[in-house]
Amino acid sequence: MAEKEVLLEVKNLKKYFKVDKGIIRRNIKYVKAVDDISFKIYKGETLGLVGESGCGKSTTGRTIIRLYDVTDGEVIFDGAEIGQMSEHELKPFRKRIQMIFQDPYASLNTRMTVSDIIGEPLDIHGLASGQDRQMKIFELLERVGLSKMHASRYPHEFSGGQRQRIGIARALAVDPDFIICDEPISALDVSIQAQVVNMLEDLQNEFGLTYLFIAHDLSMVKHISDRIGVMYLGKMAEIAESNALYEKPLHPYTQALLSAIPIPDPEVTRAKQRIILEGDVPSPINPPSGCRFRTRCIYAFDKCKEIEPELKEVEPEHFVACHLMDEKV
Amino acid sequence: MGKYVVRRLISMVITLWFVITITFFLMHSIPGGPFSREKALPEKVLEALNEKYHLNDPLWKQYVDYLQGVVVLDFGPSFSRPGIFVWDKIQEGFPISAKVGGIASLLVILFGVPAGIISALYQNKAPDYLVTILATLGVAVPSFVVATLYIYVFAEKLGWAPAYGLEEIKSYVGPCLALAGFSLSFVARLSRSSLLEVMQQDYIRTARAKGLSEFRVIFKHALKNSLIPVITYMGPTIASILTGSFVIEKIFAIPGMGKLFVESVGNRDYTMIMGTTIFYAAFAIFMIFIVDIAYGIIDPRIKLGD
Amino acid sequence: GSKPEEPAAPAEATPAAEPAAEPAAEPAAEPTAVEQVLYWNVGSEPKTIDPGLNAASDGGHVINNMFEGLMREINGKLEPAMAESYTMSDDGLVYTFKLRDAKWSDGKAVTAQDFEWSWNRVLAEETASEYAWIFGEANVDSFKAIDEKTLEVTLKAPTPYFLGLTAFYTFFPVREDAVAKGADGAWAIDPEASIVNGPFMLESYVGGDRLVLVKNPNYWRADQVKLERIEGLMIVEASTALTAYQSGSIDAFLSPPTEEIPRLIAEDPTFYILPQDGTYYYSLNTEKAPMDNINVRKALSLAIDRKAICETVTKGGQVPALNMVSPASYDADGNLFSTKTGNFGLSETAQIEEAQALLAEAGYPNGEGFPSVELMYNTNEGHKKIAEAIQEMWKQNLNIDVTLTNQEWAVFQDTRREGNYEIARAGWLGDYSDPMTYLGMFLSESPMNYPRWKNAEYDSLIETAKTAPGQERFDALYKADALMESAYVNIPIYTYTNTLMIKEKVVGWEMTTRSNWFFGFAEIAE
Amino acid sequence: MSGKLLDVKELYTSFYTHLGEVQAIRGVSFHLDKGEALGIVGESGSGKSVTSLSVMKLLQYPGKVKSGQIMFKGEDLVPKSNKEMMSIRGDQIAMIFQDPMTSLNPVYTIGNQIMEAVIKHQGLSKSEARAKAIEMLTLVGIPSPEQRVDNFPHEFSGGMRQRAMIAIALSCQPDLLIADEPTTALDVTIQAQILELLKELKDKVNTAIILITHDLGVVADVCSRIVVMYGGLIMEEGSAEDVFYNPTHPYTMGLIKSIPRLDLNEKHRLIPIPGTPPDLLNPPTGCPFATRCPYAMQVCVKEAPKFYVTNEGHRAACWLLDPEAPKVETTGGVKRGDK
Amino acid sequence: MSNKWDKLSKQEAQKESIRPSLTYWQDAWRRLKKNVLSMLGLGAIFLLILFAAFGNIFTDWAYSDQDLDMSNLPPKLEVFDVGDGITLYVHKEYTLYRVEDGGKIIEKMELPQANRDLMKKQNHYEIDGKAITVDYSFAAKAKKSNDPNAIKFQLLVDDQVYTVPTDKISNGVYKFGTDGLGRDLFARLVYGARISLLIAFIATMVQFFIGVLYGGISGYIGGKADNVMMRIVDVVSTVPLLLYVIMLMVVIGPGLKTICIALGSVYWVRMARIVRGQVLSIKEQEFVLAARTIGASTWRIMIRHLIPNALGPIIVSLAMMIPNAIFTEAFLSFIGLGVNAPMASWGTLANDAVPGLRSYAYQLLYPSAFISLTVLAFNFLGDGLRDALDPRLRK
Ligand SMILES: Nc1ncnc2c1ncn2[C@@H]1O[C@H](COP(=O)(O)OP(=O)(O)OP(=O)(O)O)[C@@H](O)[C@H]1O
Ligand SMILES: Nc1ncnc2c1ncn2[C@@H]1O[C@H](COP(=O)(O)OP(=O)(O)OP(=O)(O)O)[C@@H](O)[C@H]1O
Ligand SMILES: [Mg+2]
Ligand SMILES: [Mg+2]
Repeated sequence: MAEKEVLLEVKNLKKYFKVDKGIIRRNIKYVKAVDDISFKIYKGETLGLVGESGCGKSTTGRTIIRLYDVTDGEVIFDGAEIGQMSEHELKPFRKRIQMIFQDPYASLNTRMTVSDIIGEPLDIHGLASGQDRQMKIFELLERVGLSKMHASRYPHEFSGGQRQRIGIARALAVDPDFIICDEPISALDVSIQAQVVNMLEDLQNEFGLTYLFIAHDLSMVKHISDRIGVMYLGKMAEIAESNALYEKPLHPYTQALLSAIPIPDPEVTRAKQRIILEGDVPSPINPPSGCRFRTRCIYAFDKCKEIEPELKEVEPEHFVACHLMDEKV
Repeated sequence: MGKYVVRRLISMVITLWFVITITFFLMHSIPGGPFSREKALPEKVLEALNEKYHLNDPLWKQYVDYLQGVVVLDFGPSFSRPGIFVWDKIQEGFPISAKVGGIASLLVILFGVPAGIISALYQNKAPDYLVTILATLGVAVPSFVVATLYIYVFAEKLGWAPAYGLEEIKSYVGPCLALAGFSLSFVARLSRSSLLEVMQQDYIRTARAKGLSEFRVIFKHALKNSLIPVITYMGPTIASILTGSFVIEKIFAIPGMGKLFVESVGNRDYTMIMGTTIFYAAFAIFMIFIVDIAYGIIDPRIKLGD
Repeated sequence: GSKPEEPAAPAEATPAAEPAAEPAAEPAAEPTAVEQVLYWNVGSEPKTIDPGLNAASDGGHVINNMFEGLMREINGKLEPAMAESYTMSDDGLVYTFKLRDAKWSDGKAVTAQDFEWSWNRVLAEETASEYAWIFGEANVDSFKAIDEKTLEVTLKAPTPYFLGLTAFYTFFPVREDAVAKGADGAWAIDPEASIVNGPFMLESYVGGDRLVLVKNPNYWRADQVKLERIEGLMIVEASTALTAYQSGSIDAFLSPPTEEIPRLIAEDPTFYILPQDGTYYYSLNTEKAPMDNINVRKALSLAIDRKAICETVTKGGQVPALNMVSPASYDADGNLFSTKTGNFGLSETAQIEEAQALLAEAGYPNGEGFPSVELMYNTNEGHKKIAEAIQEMWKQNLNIDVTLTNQEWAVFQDTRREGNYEIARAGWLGDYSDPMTYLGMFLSESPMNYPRWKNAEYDSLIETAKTAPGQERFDALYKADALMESAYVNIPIYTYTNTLMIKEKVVGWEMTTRSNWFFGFAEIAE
Repeated sequence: MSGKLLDVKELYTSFYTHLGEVQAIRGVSFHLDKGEALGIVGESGSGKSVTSLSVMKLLQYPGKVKSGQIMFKGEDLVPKSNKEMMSIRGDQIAMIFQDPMTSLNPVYTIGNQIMEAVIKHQGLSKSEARAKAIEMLTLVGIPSPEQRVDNFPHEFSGGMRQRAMIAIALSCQPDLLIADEPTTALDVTIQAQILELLKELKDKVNTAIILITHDLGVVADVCSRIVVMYGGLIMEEGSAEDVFYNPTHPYTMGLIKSIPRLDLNEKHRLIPIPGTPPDLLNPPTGCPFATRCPYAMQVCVKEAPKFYVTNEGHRAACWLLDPEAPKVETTGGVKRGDK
Repeated sequence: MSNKWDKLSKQEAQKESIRPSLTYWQDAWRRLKKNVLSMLGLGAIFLLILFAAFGNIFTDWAYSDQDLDMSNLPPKLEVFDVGDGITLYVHKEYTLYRVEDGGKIIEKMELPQANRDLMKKQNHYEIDGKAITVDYSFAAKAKKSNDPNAIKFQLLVDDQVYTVPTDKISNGVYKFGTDGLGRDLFARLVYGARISLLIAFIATMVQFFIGVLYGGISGYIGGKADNVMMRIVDVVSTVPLLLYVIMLMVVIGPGLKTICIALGSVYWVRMARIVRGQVLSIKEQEFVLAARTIGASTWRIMIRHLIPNALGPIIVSLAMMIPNAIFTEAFLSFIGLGVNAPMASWGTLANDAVPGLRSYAYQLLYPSAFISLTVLAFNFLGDGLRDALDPRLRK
């Protein structure tokens, strides 16, 4: 463990969006999409990030890659604080950090052919040209399960899953060190999911790539991740090694999450007992005081309302932000 | 947004100040003065006139004085028409120009946008070609030709419309058409092209999936998305249409404010040049501001702040 | 007294087209008396209609119908107007005007003091009247109101055209109290403030749109004034005015579009061409080579086909001009000045051989080696066409290349005055019917001496003419003219005309020799 | 065919691109009863979305239904005009589109976009419609819906947008709901909630559902019948149990094998189907899966297999099922009660 | 003969066809080529350029050659064949021309002052011993009756009266007729084409290279820079052009160069605004974010992502501003900034023809037709281009 090298460190990252209603009447509120989270990603590992939809996973990813300006906190990549860098200073890092977007279609320029899209990063970083470039594009296409003949087509001519793969190919084109995968496989069928995940793993084994893997499909997350972070409403609720997390989820939200995994077995899944979360889903504009999950937590007690729990290492490499942990101790 | 508005207002004032300054010095640096005459005025008369209009003061003083005047809406007396004040003249002319221009602007919007829609819906079919050809004529035949032809045909040959002035309702037809022609054509083509773009979008499919009528799909879902270029164009255009057109006012003998500027340049009527320029510039700058605000309203993704 | 001028009244003017004798096919107009309203196009909005401030013809038209001077030109003849009679001293230096019992439109009497005050106002520096210099031109030395009804004017030298000038707007009386109501002529366009002494008074004035005049009941000849109302429109565009005329919404206007003139001459009996006292010419800058060579100047002048220009280019009945003084001035013996002074070798058509010979003499045989010369005109379609035609004539007749440039009026005036040109277009309308109005321009120090031609003899001859009486004066003028014309520093091209259209039903209208409309005795017939 | 709500017969749909005809659907037939949930799974690009767009008649240029019938409530939708479709769309058939980001109009609020359909089809007033919109947002689990209803799409996260799409589709309680990957962007708790909602709709309002998804767990949960598609064709069709426990088509088997296993803790490789799917521009004459099929035979590339019924309501198009074909040992399917 | 139930080998399974991969631009060109109307437009533009470059071969005159006798002759002559091989044309100004050899020779007949009878409104001529009189006394009546078909003159040849033209023949000398100074309109149109097309080209370039980039950068960078940049645009667009132009004229002097400077300095403004508006809405789209993550420079994002997606309005503006530029040039020439007379452009030709509209409509028609043709060609080409550049096009 000790020799593990930290590639990315996020310290007290915050990203607030201004929501502003009315032209004259000023009524500024903030969506606290990411509200003070910290974590580390080691070189060559995969950190899975799961959580409720809208809890700020994509925002975390996008803030790390500096598509959004950091409201507060630090993003340290390979020793460099990239959170405050200008676009110009950032350029060398653009080759090293890549992102696969959640929305496959919107993130593709409809006026470019697939080979233009995938070729673009090659051109920008001067990685290949002429015949080389062409070969590299074909190679990338095949790597993500598309074929050469798709190269001259346009995004709108593809199915959702095929578009997703174009996005993956683009991210891989620059041979990055670190890829933020924002639900890279959710639009793919399982067999292609398997292909892509195998590919990601192969790349990792071969070149030591590091991934931040955002997904909802917990079985896939578990499969690919070394460690998993669970987010809830802009906060990190729990972070642990993946097996540990699945075997012994400590945070009540993680427990609910795991219980809801659908199983591809009609009888089992229909019979399964799920923890149904009660209560209103709180809004990131007005997050509840204290523990953010308390409004839906069956174990919630007074303290949860008043004090915000801190992320604590409860077991080795297993961090939880829950007052129950203190109680148990 | 509020902050943005305030910031914009300040920058508008600065812009206007730039316009005033540049115009002021440009105007003074070109040859010819307000009192150059075919038969040169006697020294003494010229002296008296210069004294009267403070043209003897150093330029910077004239400039400072002028700026002070502008702040309190005092644009001074006209140099070329003794006894007439610039601000009065603008106040007289603007409502007339604005009436014609207002109707013309309405024509542009009410006919230009629908023509664009028709054109887009029947893309590469007869109605589209018809609109394209009409729009081509609309821009290729300049307003003075339209106006002259209109007068010749409708006033002289058919006796249907009055040749000049704005006495009757009918008198508005010619000037408004001539004034609207170019912009109408432009808007028709502009809305066509952006509508075509929008009609491809997935959310149009969503709207159709809701079972909305084609009319609603177009007018509600497509139109608003396609409006950005149109309003971009319309903003400053409305300002220039409403402040009148020299050519059209001259041809139709309309006592609007369009004539003021061109005449005043010819006469080197300094105060009138400044007055009309400031008025137009302020108006145009304001319209552009409105356009920027409208962006945010039309497309909430556009954030002008930060 | 001065020589009465040759009448140029419309009654005797040659209508370009005689009304075709045709049976009146139209239904007779309504039996009731026709409305005595005249719709008249003033043209562009006058800068001012304050007689003392006005300096332009558009204002002149309006002023001539609203105000009246000591004399008025009627049917081309000067008639006493505000003056009932006048006497001139034998030396021709003192004029004594006896005023008649005329009233202002508010009923007050017109007095000699009104004249005195008005003239003093024009001369006062703070008034900054642009035409104040005309008092000097008229040699006015002093004037004073002897009593309510007597005005005495003393001249520096006998001035034959002085009396004519009393019918000119700068010499019109205005009322002190009216002027006080609106500085800088504002009073004149304010119906409340305006007080007039002419046949019509102001009912309303909308800048750029129209002014409405109504009959002035207090005018001393009100009984002769038939028109009740004049709607004066301000249509600038000639073709719009023509349409308005053809469609019957206006009754009279000046200057229909040039392109339409041949057609109008043939088709429209209500189209008139009237002579105008003015010359269109080109100035040659004698300070610039090769225009400093008299042979070049003469060659250029000779090579122009003036007739072709008048017939094909300007089309408005203009008359080829062979010298600078327009054929509107007469000498003391009643001879037309321009005829008597001669043509100085010029003719209506081009004299090509002679011109080529002169050019060769100047060192440019067949145009060879002739430097590139620039012909400059002020921005205007008409000037452009003439320049293009002349450019081509020079090219064809002399084989020389001239480039054309145009400048905006305000710029052009400076350029021309400063002599930054080689050949420049110019034009001059006489302010009064006397050669002096033309010849005065070419004094060495005159700002209007665009050719920058300096001749001491000429200057002294003009000085002589300014003081000498009668024929002696004209002798000097003839000599001076000959000096100037035979130096060929200007190329006279044509004499201006007025083209106008006025409905047949309007009778009794007049156009003065200064080209101002007068509707005082007009009426709507039918 | 009284009970059938939707009966798609021999549907052919193509895209006429400059490169040629992309034969996206090549003779697809399936049916759906009232209140039934049909799952469509299959290869990405196999024509699932195109099938559903064909049913909605919302194919975009250059796509066209070449032949076939789409019987909805006994009427063929194919020849229907756009106008006639208007009263069916949104009201009787609703669709949740796959791409929530671009499928919402960026310039209108979420609320506005939900309200529109209910105003049109249910004749609600503006304020009623707004209440309904808020209700729908609550139903799909959007926090503080009263405020969120006035948000614009770009202010929603991916999953929230998808839920907004679901809200739009469900707002009119259609007879048939086509849900094209409705839960891909949702976390499992919300997904569970949505699936509950769909089931409820099916059971209580008798809405028939076509659920297109890659998540076999989801299909297993909601659908009673499953259609497996590949290369523009239906490969296998049967009850959920049949397909999961006794898949008869090699593609279905491969699919099930690719699912990652939650029960294994040590790192293991997933087992994808090797190879790439066929080019639909010139689709193979034989079985489209032949090139990737571990059991492919000569006949597979030459002739397209017909359907073989193995079981009541369970059919598959594979030569292996031909009585003449050599029997091979196939492995696949979920072991009953695995976990 | 292998058994159909035999297992398929790996090689047999793998067979693929590789299609040549077209780039976006190649692909766009391919689509454009299929669009008949835009190809017609392109062809027309090409022809117009040829016309400008080589049109003067078809005329014997230069743009400046005058023949005052031949002024205002229309391209179609309504002639009277009065026998004895004499064909006559009566000008709108009621002067007489003899036309021979099917319109190939036109000669103005002498009309001494003495032969003009202004009172009777008759002009008397003698040709080959024939007494010919043009009697235009009907003109006034025709005018009054307001009947467009009323005869305006009669031709009296010896004792015969001709009222209606016997033939309508093409003007064989001046194909497009002549202007008021008797200059060949065709020649003037050819030379005019050079200027006007050049102006159209410059305006287009200025709009494209300055307007599009300026607007694009302003919109993309946004914030303060946008505010400053757009305020500059406001200033440029509201400081009166007329003053600026007069200034230029004094400082640089007239000429084509000055016109180019004048156009260049203001012509991009509208385009900048339109592009900025488009960019503001495009830049928030996800594919732009995606481009940023791969490290695309601002420049690249502009060129490859933003501008292609804003092309619709850009193309429309480019095409629609062409006539505007042509007439702006005419205006600038009129006030003395542009080409010196007698050189003409289409715009000045049209301008000059407007006052004579009633009598000599053809003088306006030709330049207007050329301008319209140019705009139409650019519009159709533009439409095709727009479609071609949008891969999602529908029909
Ligand atoms: N506009 C189009 N032009 C050409 N081909 C198209 C077009 N739209 C879809 N296709 C093709 O049709 C086929 C079927 O696409 P479809 O969207 O139905 O796939 P899908 O089964 O929904 O896949 P996914 O699960 O990835 O969404 C794909 O191969 C795709 O490439
Ligand atoms: N541009 C924006 N303006 C305002 N609010 C935003 C913006 N982008 C995201 N949000 C808000 O921030 C929160 C987090 O969004 P984010 O996209 O990070 O969620 P997510 O975890 O990725 O969810 P999902 O799994 O559904 O994609 C949401 O409440 C969302 O509404
Ligand atoms: Mg997300
Ligand atoms: Mg799909």
